[in-house]
Amino acid sequence: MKRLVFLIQTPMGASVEPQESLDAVLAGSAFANCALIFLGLGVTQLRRSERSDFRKDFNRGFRALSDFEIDDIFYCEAAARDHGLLDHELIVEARSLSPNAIRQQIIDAHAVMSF
Amino acid sequence: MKRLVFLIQTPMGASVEPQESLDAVLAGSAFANCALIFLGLGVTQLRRSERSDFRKDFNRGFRALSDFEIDDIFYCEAAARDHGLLDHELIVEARSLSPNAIRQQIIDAHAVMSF
Amino acid sequence: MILHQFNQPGVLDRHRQYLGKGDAILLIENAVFDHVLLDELEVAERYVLTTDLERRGLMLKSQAIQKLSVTEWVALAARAQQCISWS
Amino acid sequence: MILHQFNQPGVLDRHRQYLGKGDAILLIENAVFDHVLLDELEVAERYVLTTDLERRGLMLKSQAIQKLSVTEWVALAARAQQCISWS
Amino acid sequence: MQFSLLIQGSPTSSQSLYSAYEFANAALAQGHRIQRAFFYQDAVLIGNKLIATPQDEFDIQSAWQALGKAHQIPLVLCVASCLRRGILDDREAERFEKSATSIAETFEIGGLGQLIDASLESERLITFRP
Amino acid sequence: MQFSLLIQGSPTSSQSLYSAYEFANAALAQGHRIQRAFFYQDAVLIGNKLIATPQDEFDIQSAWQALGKAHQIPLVLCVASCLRRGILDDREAERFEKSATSIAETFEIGGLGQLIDASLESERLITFRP
Repeated sequence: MKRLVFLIQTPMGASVEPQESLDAVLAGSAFANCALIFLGLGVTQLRRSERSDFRKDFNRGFRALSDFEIDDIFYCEAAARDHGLLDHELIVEARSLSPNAIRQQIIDAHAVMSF
Repeated sequence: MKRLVFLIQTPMGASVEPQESLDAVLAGSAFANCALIFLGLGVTQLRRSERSDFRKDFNRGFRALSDFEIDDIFYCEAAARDHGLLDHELIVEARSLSPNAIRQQIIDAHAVMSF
Repeated sequence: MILHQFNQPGVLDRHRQYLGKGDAILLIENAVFDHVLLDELEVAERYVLTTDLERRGLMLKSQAIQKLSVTEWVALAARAQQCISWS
Repeated sequence: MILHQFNQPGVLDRHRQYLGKGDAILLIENAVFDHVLLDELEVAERYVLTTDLERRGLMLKSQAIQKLSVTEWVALAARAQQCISWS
Repeated sequence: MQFSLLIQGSPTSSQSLYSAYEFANAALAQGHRIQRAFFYQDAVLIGNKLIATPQDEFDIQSAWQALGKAHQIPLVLCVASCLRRGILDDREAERFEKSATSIAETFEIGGLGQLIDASLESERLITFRP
Repeated sequence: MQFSLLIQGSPTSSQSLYSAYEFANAALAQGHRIQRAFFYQDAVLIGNKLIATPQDEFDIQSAWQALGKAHQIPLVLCVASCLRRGILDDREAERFEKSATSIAETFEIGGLGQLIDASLESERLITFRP
């Protein structure tokens, strides 16, 4: 199976983009080996929140990832540090990657989509 | 006549927002004493450009300001410095204001609209 | 008093020069990601919208910053001489 | 070679850590306002889209940065192993 | 106190329609008045009757319609912004020879004069940026 | 070479539809192929037939339609994005009991599978961010 990498850069909260990017990843999982990488402001999507009144409940959205057998969920360690994201706050099991390792993920992919 | 201040913060180029903010100012001039203040990335709207293929021709848009007798066109001196905007590049006659003077314009206005 | 509202991250710094003594700053929407940057802006009252913090799973760290309900936001806007939205 | 495209101002700094030696950076749309920031990114080939510079009335100051036509952009994208859009 | 709202952001890519909705609700609950909500730029997209919000999501369009009806708040979509974005009432559809209308009930199409009037006649104008 | 385009930004608040259009034109002029243009998120707003672009402005919708026709490029609007934003074809209008359709000719509505297929089957995928 070809490898698709999804780079997630949009912050959690204001727009429907986080949800629409997740939809794209789920669609990808049927045809490809998919990896999700959260970086920049995108790491804020990984922080669990108790209030999801306006946008769709993200706890549920992220749970779907494992239902679709998407296990390669990564985040940029530098971006997580910048945004004070702590391990115990994570909404889903995700592994931290160095910027270099992220670069390697990009190189090894068949295609990369940015959100 | 009441005083309306329009704060213009949107950069020139990508969106129709510069044009739509100009339309609001022109509409305001019929009912109020209007001032335009360009600041932040908004000062980039004041730079004359020779290429206006996608968005409406801004040279024309700005000429309309004097037709509507809007003379209070200001820009933030600090923002102009940040963006390397030089006097001879200005698309329209505009006066520079210090951040303090801009604050005073805001205080003296009946209402302030941001774009 | 001017109420300065911010709704985008990364723009607080660009507009801090327009703040005056006794003004109020309110962070809403994605600007709440910048709440830690409020610490140094001692010239103004500093507020963050509670609901928007909660939506993003964030908690305030500094004692100097106050959380604001939407009801309190309305009261603050009514008390302000002018409400400005920066972005 | 990875082609890193930027279309927003103010984000170059956030993503520079993903640049590798021999990569290319291209500024388009409102990212062209940041063209002066390219000077220090010597690790990569540095390009700015000419049409987007012209639309904003900008001129390049540095010799180290190259202007690119849309045709050349296509060629650069074809030459790249991967094209990434950052924002 | 009399407020007016200037709302500029898109329903999908910004939070501005949600923030303004919360603000309006809280203001009304405290006995303030909302003189007018003026939807400008991408915010006019809220007035498209063809939107089909997924059932498990908050329906911001219906929320605004209910608020407007309950408190007689004029919900004004800027006509120029609407034309650019394909939000048409009968009159505009006819004028531009378009085959359908798309404006949702409770919203009305109006000119920029209504924004200027709101800014001049109300005590506070709150801008909700994209 | 075979390119596919993923376009995400709104026609009014971003330049992405314009940049992608220029890119596609230049690629075709050099003998490359555009396998598919996939419009996602706010970019689907380009497919609203009710848009009335002011006469003195570049009509980006017509430009895309002409390009799609001339080079047989599928212009695919994501169905989920369309529903949220009120871009409907006959089938969706009927399914959601809406009174009108709004999709402009030359555009077609399709699923996310078409984006995934484009990314897997073309040699370069170029993303045009909002």
